[in-house]
Amino acid sequence: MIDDQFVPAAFTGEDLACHRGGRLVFAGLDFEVSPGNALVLRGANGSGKTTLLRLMASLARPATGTLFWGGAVVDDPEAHARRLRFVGHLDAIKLAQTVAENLVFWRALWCGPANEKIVGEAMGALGMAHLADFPVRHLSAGQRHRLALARVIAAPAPLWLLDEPGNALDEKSLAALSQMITVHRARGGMVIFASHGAAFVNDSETLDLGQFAATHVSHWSDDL
Amino acid sequence: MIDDQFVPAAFTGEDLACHRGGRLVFAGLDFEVSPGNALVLRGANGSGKTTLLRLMASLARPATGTLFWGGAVVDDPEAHARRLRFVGHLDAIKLAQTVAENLVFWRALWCGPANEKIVGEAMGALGMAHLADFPVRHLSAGQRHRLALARVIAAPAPLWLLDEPGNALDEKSLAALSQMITVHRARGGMVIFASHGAAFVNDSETLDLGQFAATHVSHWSDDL
Amino acid sequence: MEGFLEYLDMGGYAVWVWPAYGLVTTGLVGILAMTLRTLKARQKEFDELKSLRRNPSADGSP
Amino acid sequence: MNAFVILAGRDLRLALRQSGDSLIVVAFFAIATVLFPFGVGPEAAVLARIAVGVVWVTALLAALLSLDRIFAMDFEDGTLDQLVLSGHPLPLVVLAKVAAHWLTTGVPLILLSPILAVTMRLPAAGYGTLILALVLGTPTVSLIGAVGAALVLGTRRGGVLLSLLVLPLYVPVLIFGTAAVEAAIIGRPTEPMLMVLGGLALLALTLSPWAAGAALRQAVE
Amino acid sequence: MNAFVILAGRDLRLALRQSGDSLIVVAFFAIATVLFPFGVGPEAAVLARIAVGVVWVTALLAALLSLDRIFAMDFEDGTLDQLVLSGHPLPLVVLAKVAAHWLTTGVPLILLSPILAVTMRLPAAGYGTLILALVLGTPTVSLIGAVGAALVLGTRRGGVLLSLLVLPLYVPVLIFGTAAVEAAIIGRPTEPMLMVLGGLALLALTLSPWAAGAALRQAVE
Amino acid sequence: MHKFANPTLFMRIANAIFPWAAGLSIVLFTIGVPIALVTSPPDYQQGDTVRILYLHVPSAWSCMMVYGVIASGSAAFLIWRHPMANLVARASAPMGAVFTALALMTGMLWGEPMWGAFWVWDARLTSTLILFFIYLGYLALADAFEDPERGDKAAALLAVVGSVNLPIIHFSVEWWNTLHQPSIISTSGTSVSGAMLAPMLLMVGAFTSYYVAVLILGLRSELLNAKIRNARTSHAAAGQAAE
Ligand code: HEM
Ligand SMILES: Nc1ncnc2c1ncn2[C@@H]1O[C@H](COP(=O)(O)OP(=O)(O)OP(=O)(O)O)[C@@H](O)[C@H]1O
Ligand SMILES: Nc1ncnc2c1ncn2[C@@H]1O[C@H](COP(=O)(O)OP(=O)(O)OP(=O)(O)O)[C@@H](O)[C@H]1O
Ligand SMILES: [Mg+2]
Ligand SMILES: [Mg+2]
Repeated sequence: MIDDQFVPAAFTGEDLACHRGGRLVFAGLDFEVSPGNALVLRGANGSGKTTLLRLMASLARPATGTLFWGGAVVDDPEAHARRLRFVGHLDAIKLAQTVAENLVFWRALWCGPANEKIVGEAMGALGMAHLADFPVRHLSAGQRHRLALARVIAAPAPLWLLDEPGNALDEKSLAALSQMITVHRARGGMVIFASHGAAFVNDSETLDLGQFAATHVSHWSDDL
Repeated sequence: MIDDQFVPAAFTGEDLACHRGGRLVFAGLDFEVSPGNALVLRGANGSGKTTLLRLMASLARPATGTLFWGGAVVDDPEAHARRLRFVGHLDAIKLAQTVAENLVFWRALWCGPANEKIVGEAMGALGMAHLADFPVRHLSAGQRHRLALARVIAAPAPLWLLDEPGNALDEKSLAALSQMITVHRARGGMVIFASHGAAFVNDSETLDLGQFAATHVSHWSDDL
Repeated sequence: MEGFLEYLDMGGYAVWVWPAYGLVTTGLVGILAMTLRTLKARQKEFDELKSLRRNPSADGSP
Repeated sequence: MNAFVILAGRDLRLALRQSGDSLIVVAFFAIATVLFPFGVGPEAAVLARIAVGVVWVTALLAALLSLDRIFAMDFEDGTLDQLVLSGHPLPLVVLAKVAAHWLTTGVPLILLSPILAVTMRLPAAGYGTLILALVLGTPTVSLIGAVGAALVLGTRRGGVLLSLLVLPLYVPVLIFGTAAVEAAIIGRPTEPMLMVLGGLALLALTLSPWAAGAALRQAVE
Repeated sequence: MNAFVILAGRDLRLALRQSGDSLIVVAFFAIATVLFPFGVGPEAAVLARIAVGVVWVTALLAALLSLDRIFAMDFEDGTLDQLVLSGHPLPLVVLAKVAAHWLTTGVPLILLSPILAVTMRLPAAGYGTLILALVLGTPTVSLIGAVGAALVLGTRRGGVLLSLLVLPLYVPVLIFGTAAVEAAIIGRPTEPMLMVLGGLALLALTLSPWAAGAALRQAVE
Repeated sequence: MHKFANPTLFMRIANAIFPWAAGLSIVLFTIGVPIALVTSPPDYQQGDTVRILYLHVPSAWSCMMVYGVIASGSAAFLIWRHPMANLVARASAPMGAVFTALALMTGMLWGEPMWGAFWVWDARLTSTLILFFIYLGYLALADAFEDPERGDKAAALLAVVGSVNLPIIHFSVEWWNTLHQPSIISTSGTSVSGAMLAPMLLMVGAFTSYYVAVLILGLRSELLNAKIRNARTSHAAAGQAAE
């Protein structure tokens, strides 16, 4: 039912600030992504990339500031959730299921009837087609992460929020990731992702979270 | 008591093969590391890097083949364990403890009496000194991984086995990792680590696990 | 016939005696059948593997 | 509705295949009940006297055991984040998970209870009512437990808190559940108690999905 | 020896601070025992008759609840790998963890048991022996449980299996534990039963660290 | 192939025994069942229910004997790493569980007419019930791992731990039972009269030889399974080496 709701629109945030554990992680942060664009979040460990992504997914609420979708305030978390796919540090994978079962479940839950073909394509796009009937418990670290990424293809949505998507991936998988982002953007999709490593995406904007750090403790100045 | 047992010696393996879940992951694998050297394990996701590291740590037993330490067969897992530090995909960190408590515990368990100074140095080397009294629960992904790495410095041992040590690290932390490996090698220490990314270690040998793959199912040929 | 019926009645204890014999028969025959079935399946799989082995492609194996 | 089936279906399949949450409950229930005679002695009269109580109490404890994990596993592996992002109303998600929990723990408990009642020498007149009372009572147990389980997510003392929160709420179910069976044994009408059990179930059904849903949303924040 | 203190010390601190494993056990024990009067009715005579049994059975179940996690958490977060690599003999590691488990679950149980015995109307003559029997019996419970917990690591059905494996092995402890208290109540000598309990504890102490250590090593492989 | 030299010898002996065991079992059943069911007289006290005894005692005997086999096989596997010992244990377990279930069920079917209750907390009944739980635990554990080798080792450890415990459990339960003696009827006093002895011994022999015969079938099957696994992996390795 949601399958055809692939309606991208500009996604922006104004004056965002966020607390974690009683500490202000960042403040005064603005961002903007238009259909077809990509935004890379950069910043040292602990600078708040994960926090910001969860906030964009409406999993967390900002201390101050507002999110907008196509100019309208994002105020219904359920409606907002339907527009996005989030891949976090945690894989949300059940070890006892096979690769295909995991994908079919999320596809069905997010986009109504499970479509065999698209699930197969998603596995193919990340080089997992031959692992379809493998129990996830038997997968290596990188294979598990690829499964989490395949989910995003199996259940299309205009906005992708990916937390360090390149982690644990080998070269070919990185290329596949880059490719799937390109295809998504060509359709008008948007991607926001956190990354430390080399840029595997062309033509993206960068948001450095170091700039918005609310507390100015440098992790390094005093130690190295 | 073990603190001063920092006695490096050549670490080699001959004709190693390993099963996982009834499948042969690799076979006929030889390797050699001499004091002061580094060996990088490379290979696609699922090629057996993690498996090989666990085998080198004597956490797993090879299907065939033998490990040697200074020419002698490694047959006492407990004695072998005292020569090495292993950092795996899993952090072995208790979320309820603070950073310093975590380090002090492992230092005490592995090397006898906990030494405040060396623990402080270990945190400093990875830029975590200011986080000493932070509960681990409040750390970001990269900070947790750094804590796991700091453990290796807090409790010295001649052989380091690191599974994708660069994962989730920001640039400065990568530099710190590279620096800690250099220092370790200068003392005669040995490092074996798995990595997909850019080489952050100079002058290392590489072992490509793709060569020893026992099953020739290419993950890619039929899918991409 | 009378005698047979009386025999079947087991002195009034038919409800207990016959189910006991029935259960034991089921148990013993069941486990024999299961063993034979897996044995046959595995034999078949093994024979298939063996014929695969005779293929020239695997000739290089020791 | 569709999401309900998908979610409950997955939890059912997982329970059957993986964690054995349902089996643990049944095994626990069976073995716990079998342990009592060792504790109180084998005299039939004593056992019969306490049979209903033991079966009900162990059933509650067994359910509590598995409730602990109803959301916790999803919380720890990130699945809960994704469920919150599924775009479906959270009370529906809760209801689906509770349904799966009841099917995998409540139902096996109900099926096993007559056998255990035999070993505990429950008088024959009590069996029908025991089953009926369990059918009406166990959904309430799962529903109330889900609220507790959602509330304690991410707290450091999840398990304790859960038992502290939830067990007192189970007292009414326990009282009317045992009273119904005892009434049946001495031949008095059981309808009043069964009606109360049904009422409790309805109340729990209307309130607890909302409460649990709210608790889940704040757990992921 | 040093490693023993370090390991047990950490587990103790973690238990007190974090998971509330010890508190859940105590809470479970308390609530379960309190539920029984609701289940079997408040007659003092019946309660007194079953008091010992109920206290012992719930104590066993409560211990089982926390045993589930004694190695599982370490297994899941990679700590077990590091413990195996600590260079210390695994039986020592097991012993340290069991000691911590007993201190955080067995001891609170023992301390709580007289209070619960009051609510269950245990005759006064039984208190001293109840505590003594628990002191001798609960270490055996932790030791045997550790073997089971190590065996089920990495299985798909950890919890169920654990109860299935371990509860039958608890029967002797239960029998002699309750028998001792009952002997005390009717004024007969309790020493023989207590001696048996002590003997069981010694046997468990000598055998189970080795069995659990072997199980742990093959769990990380 | 040296790995299977030992199993080969083992299986040669087993295969030699098989026809004898199978034949003996068939003969004993064909003689024993008619005697048990038809020609033997009803007991003067228990009437025709005594015929259940001719099933009950052999089942009870077999379930204990089979546990003994499992425990020794597992110990041999753990100590000498003898693979066949493990296979013997693994193949015996399902049969042992079935024998235990049969002993319990026939015992219950006997108990109802004799004592008026399906279940009493008699010492022997209770120990048998616990033995049944231990069998279930063994089977469940052996099956619970993705990696078959881990299942073998864990189950073997459990069987050994169980064999240390079973005598203790049995002793405790017996003692517990005498403690509560006045209230229940004990089976241990039941005397076996001469007329009952013959069919009972015949049936015990029949059950035992049946077990041996089916065990050998099970061993063949387990061995094939091990060979298939081995062939799979070494085949893959050979394929790799050839390239
Ligand atoms: C669930 C119920 C029962 C179980 C689990 C059970 C279990 C056993 C066991 C383990 C044995 C030992 C076999 C041996 O020593 O080789 C046995 C033997 C025997 N049982 Fe049962 N039993 C049950 C019910 C009964 C009942 C109801 C009776 C009769 C009143 C009975 C009469 C006997 C007799 C006569 C023997 C063999 C003679 C002897 O060794 O004393 N059993 N049973
Ligand atoms: N527990 C397990 N049971 C069965 N098979 C496993 C298990 N763990 C890993 N495998 C299999 O063993 C192979 C090697 O896995 P391993 O984790 O060593 O790969 P890796 O090289 O470390 O990959 P990555 O780069 O993704 O971390 C994989 O193909 C995987 O499917
Ligand atoms: N659950 C939490 N409770 C309290 N503070 C937290 C929590 N999670 C994270 N923090 C704090 O919030 C800050 C931002 O964390 P976040 O995880 O967003 O960083 P990140 O930029 O994603 O880092 P990394 O690159 O290591 O993943 C960190 O300094 C961390 O200490
Ligand atoms: Mg992060
Ligand atoms: Mg790996």
